Amino acid sequence: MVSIDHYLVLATFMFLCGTLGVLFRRNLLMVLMSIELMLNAVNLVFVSGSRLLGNLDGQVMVFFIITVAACEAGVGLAMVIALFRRYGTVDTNFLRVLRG
Amino acid sequence: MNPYLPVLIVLLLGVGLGGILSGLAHFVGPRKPNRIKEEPFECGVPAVGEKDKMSVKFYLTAILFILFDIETVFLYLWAMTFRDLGWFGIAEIIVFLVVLFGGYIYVVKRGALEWD
Amino acid sequence: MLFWLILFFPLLGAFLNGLVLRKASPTVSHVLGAAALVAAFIYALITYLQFMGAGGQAQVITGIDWIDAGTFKAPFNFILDRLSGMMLLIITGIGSLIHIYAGGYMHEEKATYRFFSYLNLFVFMMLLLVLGDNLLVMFIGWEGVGLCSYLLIGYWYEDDKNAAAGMKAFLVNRIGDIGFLLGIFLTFKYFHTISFSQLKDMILTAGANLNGEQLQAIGWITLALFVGACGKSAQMPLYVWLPDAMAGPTPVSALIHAATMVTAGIYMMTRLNFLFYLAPDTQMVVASVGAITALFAATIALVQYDIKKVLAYSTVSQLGYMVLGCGVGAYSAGVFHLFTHACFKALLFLGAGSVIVAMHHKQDMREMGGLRKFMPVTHFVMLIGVLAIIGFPGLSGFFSKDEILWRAWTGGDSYHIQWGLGALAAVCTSFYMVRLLMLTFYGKNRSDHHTQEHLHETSVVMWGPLVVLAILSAGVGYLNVPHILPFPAHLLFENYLEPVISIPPLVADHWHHLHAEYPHSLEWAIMGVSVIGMAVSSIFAISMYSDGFGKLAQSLGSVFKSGHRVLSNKYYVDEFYDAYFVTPLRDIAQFLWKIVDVVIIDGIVNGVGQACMLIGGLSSFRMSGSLHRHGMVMIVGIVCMLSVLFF
Amino acid sequence: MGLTELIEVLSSDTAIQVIASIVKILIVLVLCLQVPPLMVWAERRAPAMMQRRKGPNRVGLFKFRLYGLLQSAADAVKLIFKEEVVPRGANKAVYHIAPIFGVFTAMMVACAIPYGNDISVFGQKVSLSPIHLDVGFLFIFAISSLAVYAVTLAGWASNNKYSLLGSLRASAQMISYEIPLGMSLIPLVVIFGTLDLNKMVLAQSAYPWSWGVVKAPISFLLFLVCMFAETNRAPFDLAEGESELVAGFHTEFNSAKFAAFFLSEYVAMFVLSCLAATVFFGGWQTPFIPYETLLSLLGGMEWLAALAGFVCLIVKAAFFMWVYVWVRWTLPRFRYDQLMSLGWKFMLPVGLVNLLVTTLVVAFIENAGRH
Amino acid sequence: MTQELVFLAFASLIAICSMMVILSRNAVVSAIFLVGDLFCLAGLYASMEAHFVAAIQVLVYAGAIVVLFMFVIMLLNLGPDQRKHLEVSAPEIGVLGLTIVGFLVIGGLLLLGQPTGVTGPLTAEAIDNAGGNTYTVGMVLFTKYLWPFELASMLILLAIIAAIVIAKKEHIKDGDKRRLAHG
Repeated sequence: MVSIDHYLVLATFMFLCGTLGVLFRRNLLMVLMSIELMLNAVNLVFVSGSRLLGNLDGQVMVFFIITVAACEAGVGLAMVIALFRRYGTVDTNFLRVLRG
Repeated sequence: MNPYLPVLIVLLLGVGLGGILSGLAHFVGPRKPNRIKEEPFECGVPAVGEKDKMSVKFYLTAILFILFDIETVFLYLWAMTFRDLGWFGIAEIIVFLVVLFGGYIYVVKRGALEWD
Repeated sequence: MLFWLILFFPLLGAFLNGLVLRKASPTVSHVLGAAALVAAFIYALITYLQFMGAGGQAQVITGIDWIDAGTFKAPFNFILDRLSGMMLLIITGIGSLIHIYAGGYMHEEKATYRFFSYLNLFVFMMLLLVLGDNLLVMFIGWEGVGLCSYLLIGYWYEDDKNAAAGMKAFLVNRIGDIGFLLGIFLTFKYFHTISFSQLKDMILTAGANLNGEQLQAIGWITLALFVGACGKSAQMPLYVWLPDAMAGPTPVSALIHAATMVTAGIYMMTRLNFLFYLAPDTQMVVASVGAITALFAATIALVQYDIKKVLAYSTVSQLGYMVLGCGVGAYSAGVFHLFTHACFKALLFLGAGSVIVAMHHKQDMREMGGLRKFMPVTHFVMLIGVLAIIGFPGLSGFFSKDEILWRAWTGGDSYHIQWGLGALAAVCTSFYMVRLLMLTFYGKNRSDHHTQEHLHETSVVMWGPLVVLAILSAGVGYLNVPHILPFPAHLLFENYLEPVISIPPLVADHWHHLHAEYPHSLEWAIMGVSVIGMAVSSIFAISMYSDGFGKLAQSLGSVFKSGHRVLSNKYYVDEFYDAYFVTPLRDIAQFLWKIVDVVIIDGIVNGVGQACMLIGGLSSFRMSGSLHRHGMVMIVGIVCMLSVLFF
Repeated sequence: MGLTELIEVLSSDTAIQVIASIVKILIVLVLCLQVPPLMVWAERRAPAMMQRRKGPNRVGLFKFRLYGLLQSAADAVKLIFKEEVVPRGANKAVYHIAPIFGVFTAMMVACAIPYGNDISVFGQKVSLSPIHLDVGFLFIFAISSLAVYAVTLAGWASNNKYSLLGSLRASAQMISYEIPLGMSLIPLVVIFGTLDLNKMVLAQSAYPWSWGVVKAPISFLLFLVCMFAETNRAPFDLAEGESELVAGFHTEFNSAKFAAFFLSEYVAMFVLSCLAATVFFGGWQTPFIPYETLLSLLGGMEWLAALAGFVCLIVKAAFFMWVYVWVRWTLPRFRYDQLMSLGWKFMLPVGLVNLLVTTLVVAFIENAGRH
Repeated sequence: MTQELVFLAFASLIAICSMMVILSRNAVVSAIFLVGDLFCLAGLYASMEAHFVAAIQVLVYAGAIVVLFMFVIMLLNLGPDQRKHLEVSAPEIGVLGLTIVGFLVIGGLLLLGQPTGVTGPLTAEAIDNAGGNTYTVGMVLFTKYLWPFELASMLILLAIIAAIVIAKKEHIKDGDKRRLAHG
């Protein structure tokens, strides 16, 4: 029988992948994609939790998270485009405006 | 039987069919590559210039698509339940649509949909 | 549900006028603003009829939760009972008439969207105030109407004087509001609820179980609330803002500063009458303040020349009557006077507005006179208004004012002084109102040639509402005819308000006189005194001002020179406040600003900022600006936190 | 394992269902494979007819020419045996995957169409749509929204700026028209109250006046326009615009890969035609003959009735396929800005208003019916 | 048994795809793996009877959001990353190790702590009886989550406006280009 632990471990793994992507990829687009991975890990937890607990709130949450993810992707990518136009690169090694 | 089993079967068959079609020529057809043949096709004229940067309009279209896509999904959900929600549901969805329509009007006014 | 539409329409009007239709023509904003109110009135009428048809039992309409923190609950609930139902009709009904009228009054203005937006918002806030089922919702409305009043007084804000008047109204009201807030806090502290319906149940059912501490608290609560009422209803010593508030457009004066907002204090006390009954000492204070205010303002009004100022002081004086009514425990009489006053004072203000428009925005009565020929309709309705306010037998003011004076007299020996003050104020009222009428409409016209040429009756948009109000002013008095007069139905209004006014059994003895029987002769006598006083002073005024400022008026003025000067300068109250409150406060504020704020606080803040800059500059070599470095630090932090959480 | 045991296993309920679904899927796949050749033939003969010429009529089997029907078969064989040329600088992996996206999405969607009413096989109720889900409607949208990858990836992988531009145009067009497409079908969900396509067909009954096209005519018109735009067909075929973009996103694809794109495009057209027939024209319902009557006419033989329904659906779909061809040779091509503003500035608001009006009408009618 | 097989198949696919998303050097390839990832997740959702969410996952996530990523990748026309391998500095290796260890610990703890198994009223059968997954989700969304739903529309509105404002700036001053920061 597949228990919720299986799903949680899978979600943790996805989240780990997302985190590592955010931390170690230099391409902003990749960073955003890694964030999508992390969001999906959370979604997985919500859906499996919804099944475990026998209510639909988790699924509704997934719905909202997808909405938020869409908005996040839209605005985030717009910022990537704006950055690219201004600095000609999306490599975070070269984007260090906050440097002290 | 789980209703998703056929989905898996079709997925496998479809990907298999696509894979066969995609790989068929590799095995069946002749292979005599040469430089000229492999040039990207530009009506016989030598390729000039780098790949152009595409207009940001495509991006704007895609972002609008996402946002309205979500709206459509909400609408599907509502269309399923509208009989039981009654006038309350209609009011709810009208508020939702009015807000999004405001965004739509902004988009049109801002000229994000002008292709010129 | 219809009920919500009543609240919704004014809000919608305010929203559309204020935010959407800023570029629309004045006609559009007028029609929109008036339509919102008429719609609200129609729905209010339907709701009211349904409510009364169902027996007129108080009902609580549940709205949304607002504050829900532990035991403190303040939901947006609304109460619909006979009192708020009546207020609903007054606000939306008279409000509609004034909105219609305002279109005519304001039609030369450019940006009327602002005006109508504020006016609609005011009505919404007033409805909140009246309908709210707990003190906090009422407080929102209370502050909301204060805000709208401020905005509307300063409507012509280019003129510094108007802006200052708005500011004054706002600041003086703040003092009252502190009292009101204190009252709310105390109420919650001692009764653990701020809902009117719950409070009422608690007091009336468990009335006997109230312990001494609570009884004492009620005294303070009612006193604090009364301070709030003093601010809003312009009682001594916080009345000073109301005369200055006349700087706003006349419809505003009529709606806000005569008919509705200023009665909020009376409304609040009536809503909480069960509390006030429990605090006889507060009641004594209330009655005294009311009576003193009534006379005080009436005397000032005797010598004013500005037509709106006269009406303003008269409003203060009439509000004093209402407060007196509440103070002697005759809440229904107070509210009844509120009702009739709303009608005739709105009428008088709008009539005065009509005169002002005809006079090209001149308000000085010394330049008027003889307007009867030019403005027959306005003259006629003003005549009715004046007769109503001075208590001419048969018109509304007669019934309502008499009821209050009668109750004051029968309130017991301790209230005879208040009765005396009230009766004296009534005499003054007849004098200055008749003076106003004579100076404005009779005698020779004293205006300059240019103005005279353009004198004409105003448009139907303006005199239409006036006629309606005149009919109301003449007629509504018959809703509460005393027993001694021959009339088919007596004291209808008092019976109507019966369920709202409830004396807690604990103090029933103290207020027994409210229900006691008195000899008719006594009542005749009291009424006679008022009517004779009214008649004498009216005749006196007519003879003095039959042709402008006649010899009699001038000679009287020179004989009582010093008295006249004191009265014209409003007893130097403003100067007194200025010297003893405003100037010291300003000095303290200057000190706080120049020394405490600029030197000490700014010094600390800037110092901290500079220190941060310094430390930041020193440590910024560690700041690579790399997104990933930041992310890593974050992750390390999260992992640490999670470990702490788990172990 | 003996024969008897095998039969026992095979006759268990689950096994019947599984076998039945595999059979159904294979039938649908074979059916889909027939669509492109037939359509190619139709697209050659129809303009020939319109332009008073003969069109291809030579290729035949022995002495039978079959109106040149076998020309398509010959083309297919030729395509498969051609040499494959992968352009230099192309991303090989993506270049090879792109056609797969097209094929499997098209196939999957084709399997979600109800081709007939449920029938009984060995006492088991078997649905005649190979993929039968409660959320069938959403499934179709979800899968067909993946089709855009075929176009995008193909254009990007070929390392050719015209291909890339063509693919961007095509995919922007597809996603733009996905919104009005969805919007045009929501009123139907409101009217029939289900996302299950077979239930929708049942709700429409056999009588044309209760079909979707009568109940939601504006929806149908919107859907019709979206059908053309979604498949990049004339008059919206400017993503291929030969004169500016050579041939759009599949310029660099040849031999069997080109055949794969061809296949997926025509299957997509077929699926949309079937969907139009299902949602707006009563699907497998035989016009004027309710299913029960049909069943009793055929002596209670369910499979015959199902066959009749299947034929009905195919005829209805064939009509729309014909419309595709007809329109292609009738209307001129749009400009790209016209295309976009038609989609966003006209179809979207009209779809919204249509939805609101339909909803209000339905709500009023149902309220009136309740009292 | 079947359930476990399905889970194992999808889970391993998801694991592989997730790793490929962050490991592949080419953004387009990453995006393709992301699509695969999302598709497999939809499969898992479907196996958990969350039909509607599964459909939405494919429709919105795979069919719209990743398309947007694709568009941007093509718009910017980036080549694959130039570096042959990830350049990881010494402190970063420490963080990498710490992160992985931290997640392993969390994963282990999740396995140890048995969930309390509270079972709500809406089991799969109950949902089917109540009118199907889509219908029930809809009812929950439009009644209990009424305000979040309306707020979602505000969020989408803001996203529309923000995206257009940020992306649609036409002119770039030359001075700005010169300020290009170097690492």
